[in-house]
Amino acid sequence: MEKVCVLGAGSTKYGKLEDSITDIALQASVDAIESAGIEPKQIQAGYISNVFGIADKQVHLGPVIMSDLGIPQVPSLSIESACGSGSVSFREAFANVAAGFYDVVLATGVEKVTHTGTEWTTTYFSYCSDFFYEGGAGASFPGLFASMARAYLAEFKATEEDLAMVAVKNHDNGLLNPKAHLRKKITVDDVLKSAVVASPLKLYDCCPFSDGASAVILCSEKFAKAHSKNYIEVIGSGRGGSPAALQGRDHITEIPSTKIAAQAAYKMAGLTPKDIDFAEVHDCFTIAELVDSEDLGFFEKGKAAQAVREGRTKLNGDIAINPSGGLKSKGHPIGATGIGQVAEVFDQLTGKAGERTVKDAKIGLTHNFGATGASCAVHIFKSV
Amino acid sequence: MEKVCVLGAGSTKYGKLEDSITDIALQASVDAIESAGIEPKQIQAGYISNVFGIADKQVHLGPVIMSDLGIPQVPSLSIESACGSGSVSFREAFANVAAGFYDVVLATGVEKVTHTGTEWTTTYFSYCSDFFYEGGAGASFPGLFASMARAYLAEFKATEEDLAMVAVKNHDNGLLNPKAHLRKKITVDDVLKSAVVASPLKLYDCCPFSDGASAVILCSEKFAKAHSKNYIEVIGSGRGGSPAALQGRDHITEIPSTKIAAQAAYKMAGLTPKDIDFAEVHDCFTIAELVDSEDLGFFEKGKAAQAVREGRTKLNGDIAINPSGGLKSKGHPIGATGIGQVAEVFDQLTGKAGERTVKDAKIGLTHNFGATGASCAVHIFKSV
Amino acid sequence: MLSKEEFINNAKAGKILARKCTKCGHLHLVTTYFCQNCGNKGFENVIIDGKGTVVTYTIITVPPAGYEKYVPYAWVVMKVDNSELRISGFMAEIKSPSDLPLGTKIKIAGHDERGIILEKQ
Amino acid sequence: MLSKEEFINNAKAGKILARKCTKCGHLHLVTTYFCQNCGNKGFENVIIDGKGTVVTYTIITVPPAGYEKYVPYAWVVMKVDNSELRISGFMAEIKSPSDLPLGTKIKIAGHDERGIILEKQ
Ligand SMILES: [Zn+2]
Ligand SMILES: [Zn+2]
Repeated sequence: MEKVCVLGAGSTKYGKLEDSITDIALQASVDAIESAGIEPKQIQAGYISNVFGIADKQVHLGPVIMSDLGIPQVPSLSIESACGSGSVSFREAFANVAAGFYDVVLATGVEKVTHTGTEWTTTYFSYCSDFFYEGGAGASFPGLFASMARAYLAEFKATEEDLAMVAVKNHDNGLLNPKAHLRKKITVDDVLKSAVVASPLKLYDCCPFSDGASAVILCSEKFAKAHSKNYIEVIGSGRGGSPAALQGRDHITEIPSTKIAAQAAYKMAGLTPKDIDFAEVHDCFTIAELVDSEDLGFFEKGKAAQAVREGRTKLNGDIAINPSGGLKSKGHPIGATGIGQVAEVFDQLTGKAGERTVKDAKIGLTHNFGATGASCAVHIFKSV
Repeated sequence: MEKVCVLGAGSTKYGKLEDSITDIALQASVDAIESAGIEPKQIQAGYISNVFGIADKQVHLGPVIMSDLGIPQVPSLSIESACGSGSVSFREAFANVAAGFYDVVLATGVEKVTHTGTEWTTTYFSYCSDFFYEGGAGASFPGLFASMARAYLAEFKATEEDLAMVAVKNHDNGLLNPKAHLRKKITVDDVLKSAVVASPLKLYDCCPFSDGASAVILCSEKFAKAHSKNYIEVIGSGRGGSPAALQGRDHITEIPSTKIAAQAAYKMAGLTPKDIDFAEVHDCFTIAELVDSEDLGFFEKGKAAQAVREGRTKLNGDIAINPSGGLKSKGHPIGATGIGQVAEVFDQLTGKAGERTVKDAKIGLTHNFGATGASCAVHIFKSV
Repeated sequence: MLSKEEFINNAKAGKILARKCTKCGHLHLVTTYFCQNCGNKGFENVIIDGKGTVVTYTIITVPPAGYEKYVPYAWVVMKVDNSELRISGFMAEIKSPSDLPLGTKIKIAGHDERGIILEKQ
Repeated sequence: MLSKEEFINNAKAGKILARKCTKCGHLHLVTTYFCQNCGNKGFENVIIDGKGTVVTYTIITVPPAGYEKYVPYAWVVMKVDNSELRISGFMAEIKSPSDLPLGTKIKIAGHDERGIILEKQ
């Protein structure tokens, strides 16, 4: 088993973008290639993560991207795991390099949906749920997470203010991220007064629908060492699953796939949650960040809200959570998100995170799931 | 690197199916699990291939399938490479078992589109082309292959009758396959007199739009040996790419990705085209089978039509091509096709192919590509 | 394999068509093919009363396509009485959280283009 | 990066906006980011005459959505004169193969909702 490294990373701005899905995927890919200081011809495979290519009339994205990078002969594929597509694609790229099938691969995530409007996105995204029981009974994604939120608030005596504080913290971080979608300081009051989308979740509890692309170059440690000093190591990788429908879960306030994926990643890395300096976690809704940070072992069950209140997850806290601004402020182009998280860890651990740098960070974790966490992948990275 | 085996296979009938996309995926998966004689709990990962889950309102298929198999905790993902999704998904499953990440995995391919009608499928399928240049200028998939056909007929002095003979041969084979979509004997005259879809291709030159699912169980050789005598070995695996748009290719009558994938698969297997006893190749249109069988090295460039005329690709010929009936007669549920090819090879090499058995076959090859061959995977299998 | 159609017909009559593992007795919804508890493939059909209590829910104000005319409505997860089974569905006419405290007794009242229809007992 | 818009504007004027590798001179369409021949990232824009000959084509009778009213029409691959570049597009009013022998001289005549429009010279 080869050690695997991340050698470069790039992202478009996240937000409402004018360019086509292929153009933004290419922009991020070119950035990653240049960040890694390699030539396209060194790339041996392309892993594309995307969910709704149909929205911009381009599926089978890989060959178009590879062709436009001047390397049409290089094999590629697309991976979908709903909002967790990026991390699962990264995992496949990782597995192939670890196995020695390839030395250098490109992993590009992309989504372009904002031009379709809120009804289209709400409707098509609901196809990512267990549609027979959930989307097909009127459940939107905000609605599914709102159901988790109501159960969580009741079980752990947390409040809507606690949820709001997650949004405020992530907006504070996003303000320091030039590529973030929602760069705007907000207050707890702003969140509480925003329009209800699916009670108890309000507009500012929800991440935006975003367009955007992120890309990273993965390579064997051998290649990285011979090539650059500017890389990070993948030291842990884990995946897991949950019952697809919320009704199938014994505890609606935790996500089994996160626990399974995290356990595997910690085991591989030989680390515990205490060793993690910062984490990019899947905060598609404020409630998700609370649940995630407990499932990942950063806080005891039911204690995440208190940790947020105490500022422990801020940029300068015990464990910075979502220094990038997270899905909430940085944005959530669903096929790109998991790759964008890795790009953030790369920037953090190679001194490129600017004002939002987590001080003295050596170990970063990414956590990205699909739908209500029916699929999940967790990765752990170390600076060199 | 572990040796990888296929331990079981299952398929629904291909055709117009009433059940939902998840139901047919589950039916094939259950068949494969029972064919392998394993329990679901032994499965460590699920690889799902699918393109247009949106057509039946279910994307993020993996967790629904895993949940309904009673193993919601098992990680899964979906892979898309247009019509080549199945073989690329098989390749990822193979790579992960070969690397030792998993001992036993399920690879299920599925598509459910016929209820949407011809306009929907023609339109959405065109998103698999390089849409800016092809689909966006009115090119349908029959049209793209028709363009290859016109160039081929002109360059190699082949005729529309030659194309028709491919359809006739594959219908003869499909008649012996209880799961085939179009089980109907046809004549060269039937093909020539069928309605023109995109000249020079006529309706009977085209595979049907099909619903269907196929599934296989992959495992390490160690697991296979301890478990059963009824398995086949994966001895070659290769992938490749081509310029996404036809205009980008120097020779429009060959498909670069097939050549690259085949070369890699032959090299890994230590075999040459002469060693292959039968092949399931990607005959989405009659012209494709001619081009494929040259690109795979079975015949010299421009000589495939003659080989078909001489009956060399029939069930009892030098090299049986598409004993299952191929995409043309067996049908083409695009996400399932590549897995269905592997299921056919499994049946052939384990004595389950009934009347369509290729006599004394020991080595089978599968060839499956996406769109006009912008992506391709080739696998080679050996009986034990 | 039981069809979803039979499940839907039962829902229309206020019942849940479930599958009970012949080996360990674990109850599953009709969409299950192997027992999640023991891996067994044998099930017997059991029809249980579609009554239970609210586990959690949301009130949706930004709906997916087709649900505009029902806004605001609730999507509810119900724990089925005398079993570990939970089932979710659509509930009309819920405007505020005070309309539906957690634990409220509810029941399956039908199945239509909105999916499983739940209402208060 | 040049936009597709400029490419489209050139097509409307019968021209092809292409990218010539500053290192090896290889010509690419505007959607290319690295030279396919040598891997170089530097390109200079060149505007070439949209004239050429038919490499191959099809006449479509079962069209994708939006093209019903144009049936039958041709989709054509053109080799651009004095270059190795090929480009494909839509051609109206082609009813039978006898209307368009391979090698026919054609040209870019515009760009609209049908994509690049080709016609006979
Ligand atoms: Zn049981
Ligand atoms: Zn060059």
